[in-house]
Amino acid sequence: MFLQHLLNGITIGGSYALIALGYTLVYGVLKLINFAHGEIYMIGAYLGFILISLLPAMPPFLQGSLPLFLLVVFGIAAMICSLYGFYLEKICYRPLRGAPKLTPLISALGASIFLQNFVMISMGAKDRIFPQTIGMRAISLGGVSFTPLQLTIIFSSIALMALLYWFINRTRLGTAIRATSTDPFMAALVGINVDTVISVTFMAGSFLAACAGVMIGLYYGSINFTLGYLGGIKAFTAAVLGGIGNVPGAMVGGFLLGIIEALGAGYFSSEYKDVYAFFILIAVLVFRPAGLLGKRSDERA
Amino acid sequence: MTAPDILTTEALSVTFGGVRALAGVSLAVREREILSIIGPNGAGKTTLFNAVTGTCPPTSGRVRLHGRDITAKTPDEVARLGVARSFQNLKPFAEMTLLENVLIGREIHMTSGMAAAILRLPLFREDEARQKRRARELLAFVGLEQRRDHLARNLTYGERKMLEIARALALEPSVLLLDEPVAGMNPTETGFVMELVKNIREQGITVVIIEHDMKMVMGISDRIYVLDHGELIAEGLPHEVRANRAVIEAYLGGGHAPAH
Amino acid sequence: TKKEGQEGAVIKIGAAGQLTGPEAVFGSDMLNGVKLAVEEWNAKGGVLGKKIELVPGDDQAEPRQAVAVANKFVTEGVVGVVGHFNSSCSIPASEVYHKAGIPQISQACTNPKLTDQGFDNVFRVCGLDDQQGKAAADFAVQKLKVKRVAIIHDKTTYGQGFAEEFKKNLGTGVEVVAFEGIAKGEKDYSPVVTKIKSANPDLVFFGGIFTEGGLLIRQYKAVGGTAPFIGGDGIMSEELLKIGGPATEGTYATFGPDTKEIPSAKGFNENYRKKYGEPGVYSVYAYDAANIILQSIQKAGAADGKKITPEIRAIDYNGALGHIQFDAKGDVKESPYVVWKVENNKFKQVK
Amino acid sequence: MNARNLRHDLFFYLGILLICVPFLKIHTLYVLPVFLGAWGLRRFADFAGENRLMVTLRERTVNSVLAHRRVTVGLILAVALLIPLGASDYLIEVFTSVILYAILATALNITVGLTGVLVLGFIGFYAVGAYTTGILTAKFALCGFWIALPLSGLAAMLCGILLGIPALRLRGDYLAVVTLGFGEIIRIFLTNLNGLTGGPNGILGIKRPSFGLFTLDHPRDFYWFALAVLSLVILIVARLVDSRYGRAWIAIRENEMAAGALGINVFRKHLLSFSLSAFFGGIAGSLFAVKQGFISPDSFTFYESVLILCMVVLGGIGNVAGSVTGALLLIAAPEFLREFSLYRMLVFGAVMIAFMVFRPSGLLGSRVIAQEIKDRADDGP
Amino acid sequence: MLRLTDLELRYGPIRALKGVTLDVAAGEIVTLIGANGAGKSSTLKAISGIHGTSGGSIVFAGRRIDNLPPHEIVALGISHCPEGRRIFGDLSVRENLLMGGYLLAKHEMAGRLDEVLGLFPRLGERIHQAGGTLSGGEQQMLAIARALMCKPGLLMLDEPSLGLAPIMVEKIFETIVALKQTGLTVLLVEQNAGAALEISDRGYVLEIGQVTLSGTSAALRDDQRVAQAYLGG
Ligand SMILES: Nc1ncnc2c1ncn2[C@@H]1O[C@H](COP(=O)(O)OP(=O)(O)OP(=O)(O)O)[C@@H](O)[C@H]1O
Ligand SMILES: Nc1ncnc2c1ncn2[C@@H]1O[C@H](COP(=O)(O)OP(=O)(O)OP(=O)(O)O)[C@@H](O)[C@H]1O
Ligand SMILES: [Mg+2]
Ligand SMILES: [Mg+2]
Repeated sequence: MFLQHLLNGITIGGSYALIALGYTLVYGVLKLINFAHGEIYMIGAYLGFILISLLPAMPPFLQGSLPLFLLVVFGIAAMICSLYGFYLEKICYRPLRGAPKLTPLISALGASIFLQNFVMISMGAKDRIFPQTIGMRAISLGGVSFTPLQLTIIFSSIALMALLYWFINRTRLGTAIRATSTDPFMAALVGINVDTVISVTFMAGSFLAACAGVMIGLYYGSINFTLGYLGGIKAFTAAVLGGIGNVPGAMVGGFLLGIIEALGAGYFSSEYKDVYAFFILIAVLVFRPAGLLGKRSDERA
Repeated sequence: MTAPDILTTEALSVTFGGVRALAGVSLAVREREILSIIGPNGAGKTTLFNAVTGTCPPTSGRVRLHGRDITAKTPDEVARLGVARSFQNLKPFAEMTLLENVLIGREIHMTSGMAAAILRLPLFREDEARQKRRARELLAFVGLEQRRDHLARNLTYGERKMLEIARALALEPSVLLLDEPVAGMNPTETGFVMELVKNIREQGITVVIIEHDMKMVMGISDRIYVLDHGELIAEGLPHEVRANRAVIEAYLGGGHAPAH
Repeated sequence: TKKEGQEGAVIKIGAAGQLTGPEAVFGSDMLNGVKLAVEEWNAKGGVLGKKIELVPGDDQAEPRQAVAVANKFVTEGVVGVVGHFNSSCSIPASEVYHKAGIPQISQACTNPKLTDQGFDNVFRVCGLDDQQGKAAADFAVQKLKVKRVAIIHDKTTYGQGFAEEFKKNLGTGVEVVAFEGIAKGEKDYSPVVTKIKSANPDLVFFGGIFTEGGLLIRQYKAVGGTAPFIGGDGIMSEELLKIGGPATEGTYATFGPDTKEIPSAKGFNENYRKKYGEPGVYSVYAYDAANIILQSIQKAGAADGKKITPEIRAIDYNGALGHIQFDAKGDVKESPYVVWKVENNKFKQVK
Repeated sequence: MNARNLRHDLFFYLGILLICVPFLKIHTLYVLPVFLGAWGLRRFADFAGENRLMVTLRERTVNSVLAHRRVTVGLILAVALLIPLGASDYLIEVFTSVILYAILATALNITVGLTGVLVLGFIGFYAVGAYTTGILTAKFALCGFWIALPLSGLAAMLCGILLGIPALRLRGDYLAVVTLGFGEIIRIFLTNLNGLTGGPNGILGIKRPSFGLFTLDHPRDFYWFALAVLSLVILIVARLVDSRYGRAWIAIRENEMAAGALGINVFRKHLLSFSLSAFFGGIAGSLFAVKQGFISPDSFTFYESVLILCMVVLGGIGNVAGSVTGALLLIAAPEFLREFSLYRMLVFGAVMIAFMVFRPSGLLGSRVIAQEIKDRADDGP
Repeated sequence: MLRLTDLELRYGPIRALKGVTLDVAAGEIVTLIGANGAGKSSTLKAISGIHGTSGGSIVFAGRRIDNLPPHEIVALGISHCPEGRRIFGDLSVRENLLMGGYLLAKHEMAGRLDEVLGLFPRLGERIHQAGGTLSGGEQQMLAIARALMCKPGLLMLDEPSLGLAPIMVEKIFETIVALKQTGLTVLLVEQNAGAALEISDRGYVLEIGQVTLSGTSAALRDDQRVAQAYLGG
């Protein structure tokens, strides 16, 4: 049973981690909690739904190969969500650069309410159901049952994280993101277009969130417009658990949160599922005030 | 006869991760003197201030004020005991007026409580009026009385430094620690600060200064300590320090050789 | 706001529920049901020679909003209210209606507390949790002859109340191997289902609605669970089948009898479908509730809540749901709960 | 307003529409007016920011309000007192809600606005207050409202202290998440501690308070009572702000390290502000319980915390009058938007964004703005 | 090479520059001196596009550059090394330098890195250390090196000696002279007016947002008012 819980935890933890990365990336460059990020994730799930529903209308070569089709779905959903991220920043945050710290937070919340209701109005309040064609048959192995989809999700989330890690640490644009997050003023002075970097950051975060959205949609088979709220809070908690602004931290935090929840709910009472996560968070922060991997950025006197 | 020691450190050490920022520094500040601490960048001067004031608790060693151990005290306790400081990176309260900035320094001398504040008892009004009067005096002392109702964020760099000194003085400290008070100032302004520091000492306050400006250091210090790599490498009167080989090599360079 | 002169020209009835937010679907099902009734009456010339105006009220499933909506209805001169959906909204709102003397008929609020308050103006056309809980338990014990039952509920007034009634009525011969609450709105129930599976029950009871129900069933089967599920009116929806997919095959639900078999409901189903698509499970209840109010206005001969209430209490109504009469508390006299089962991806009444 | 701006904006909003396309159905085109409205607001903001007349007008207003503070306050109070005489019960209930939220916003403003601590689970204190009253007066009928009211405040305060002791050692966004967790934990406990809180069913039958024989049953009477509490809370907070306590809080917000070096016990002052705002939050909760007569966990969601925070920020951070204005806006506005039914929250969200873009420092601004205007008058152009 | 005409700049209601006119010719070192808050840093910020101007013009190499975004100005060959070093603390020395050459083409990068490290061998020794852990003097070196990475035609240094030990100050000034020898144009802002005027060709004195004096360094040093106000003599 333990292994089963662990596996469940890792699956859901992977999606927390992918969303948490978006929070962390944006926090890094703007020192801002992008509260509308959960909504992007939700929109990603909807886009996944819309695209997958189009399967019958697809050219035969796509219909024939499910993995290829899914890849296309992920790609398109992620791209459109990147655009959402791009516009979100442009509309809600860019005009507020340099405003008091809480101001963009409120416009973020406004955006979150807006997007949620927008999707509700246009897609309906009902749950949308993914066509259940993909990898749902449970496989049992030594008392642990899992679906091929579950494995795919775990591996692709890890792959996506690796991709991001490479992007952040090995590419020029990635280094520019890191530079901007330490000192945007200076970044501009060495010729980095800070606006571009910020946009790219939002797009990268949204890209990952969209992938998480499609995965979760496939995994649970049903989505609705409130998906972003819970997913957002959980992922945000994960980001803080790992140390907000810290990329590996978000990954660790996401997986950890998923596992804690799965074990807590499994071995104790599922009624208090969310409580475990927050208790662990408080406990971690009491001993490591900047999260698990966060650096204590003491102001130098 | 030399004055008695007011503030002493015994084998004070501070480590950050693996880095020893301060490695067993023992020094003594005498009552009513102007003491300077100099040393290369990263020598541990600011860290010394931080360790003394409890901002950054020392890894080992002791700090004593009037012979009393204050090593484990928090910054606010140290301040209440009479050690005030200014910061290397300016830290005025930007969204408060100058008068309010200084009044924060008067906080520890205020006597009225919460109930008095809510009910606006005479006790509260008198206390408030008394402290405001004192705060204005202090602003006048550093030459900022005219601007008392401006927000601190609108001050120039130099004015901010003055405000910080006034705010620290508001504590009525027995020891004042100044971290690079004239950095970024031109000679005229430096001269003004030097006079100010002398005046402060006249009022019976002991002053400890960290500074890279040799004109100021050599001009007003009674004594100088030199730190390098977290250790004391020299101590003495200005002319002695200026002639010290180790100090020249590590810190002063050719330009400040004793030839002057 | 309308001018005084126009007030008398129409008769206003309110329809309150969650029109926005996560379960807005219940709100719109209800609203459409009421709309249909109002349109039909208006087509026939209204009541007492006046047109009927439907005033929607969005309580967002939030008690504070529900009270605001109720007050707004009172101020606007609404004479009767269909709603609210959630017990946590209906209960505080009913106090406002009570003070103003406006009759309220809930189409879906199954919590006993609503009518236990002793307000004379509060009614419901649906069954109660205790009736439903008993129906489900009887079925499980007598027909399915289960020995080990796992119970899950969604920690809402409805879900938990239903689950507790079910448990109470199981009797001593049945062992409850698990009693778990889950968080609504969540998507991941794998910990609970893993736990339930290892408890090895013959039957899993779920008190809650289809959104979570579908996911639970699906995830339970995905971790290799085999026991069938049983739920109540909350899971009785086409949506359950879509969310749960093939995993829902064999799931039971307690609900009213098949409206398709009641001749009176046939017309409703056709008309509704024409206008708003497939009716939701509560559409017909809302439709009947509205009809009861309108008929009572007709009988009372005045659009005045105080006069309408006694008429509702005394009504002997034959509508889409069949025969309805209210008892002293305001509940329906006979509770016609029957059991349904999913067969070939459709709910079929178990004979 | 030049052509480049215009082109830029067009590109902007067309872009939004384009990415909406996957979701687009005919009726969602209603979104268009919202965008146009937002665009109009932005242009108006630019205009108002540059136009001399508008600028002077604004400065004049600010100055005269500042100069005649007492008169302004008196006027507002008079209007507030008279409202119930002319309004329908519905409106009175709406305004009573506004008052409760104004208390909450004023309380939250102490931590968020003055000490600069972002609290995302403030509703937790409100819930504790409401449930304390509910449990004491209705569930177990241990005492009357007048005893329960202060006890509710104290219970919330106790929670504040218990939470504050570990949490206030954290900073910034870490603290924010911990408070968010607190709000959620409270709600989960309320839902699950059936014996004490009635679980999801909540607590029913909480009586309205009475003065001797006189019960505050009528909405109007209760409104006045709530208004009195609000006035008292504002008076206390305003006086504290204008004393050594308020100064110390702001100093901590501005620079914790410097405040510490000046002898201020940062932790204690933080805890004081935190528990004080928890206390007032609890008081508001108690009022809420008796106003509704029924409480259940559904009333204490994260969304409510967010709503209160929005009030504080929208009104103007750190500004007591701002918090009240924010409450008025955010409770009353959606009430009037009810006509839009489905589009209500959509418009609400869009307005929130537009508002922030239009007026980043909140409706009444912070004191910084007023001060800047003054400075400019001092310096001359 | 660079010409400012009647440049104005404001921070909200505060007018920091009230019509500054100055020019810098190719290959010279020009110093700006002035009291605190006179507007020296603001002038540099206006040139590098960090802060928008509200009047006047900036012409560089024959082209109006006022109110261009900073990255375009860097691309034109103006490099600004701001007050307070501002090293990217989490990035290694190497990454700091690479960021300095952000706008260089890929193939140029390696070569330029070697050239700059040649000027500052000490940085080469610490190439993989995180920038934030360097000592103050080293950080200043790194800041200058980073500013040189983009092969600027004009280097603007804002108080490079601020808060540095005297021995470090000497080194920094030596470096600036060495850079001039390579043909670089330097616009220098310094409180340490004596030392700055010693190495520069010409200078301007700023007071409350306006140029009040200008001339060759020698002339300024001999000027009575300058000597009194800025040289402490
Ligand atoms: N919070 C901290 N974390 C890690 N290292 C630190 C911290 N504070 C100081 N250090 C390190 O300790 C050493 C001493 O620093 P300190 O600030 O005391 O130097 P300083 O003598 O004041 O130098 P300067 O003249 O440049 O101000 C430096 O190597 C510095 O990097
Ligand atoms: N970000 C800002 N916001 C508001 N005012 C500012 C800002 N930066 C500078 N100022 C003001 O503009 C004026 C000029 O500042 P500037 O930094 O250009 O002076 P400076 O000559 O570089 O002085 P210093 O020697 O102190 O560096 C000063 O009055 C300063 O207070
Ligand atoms: Mg230092
Ligand atoms: Mg400067």
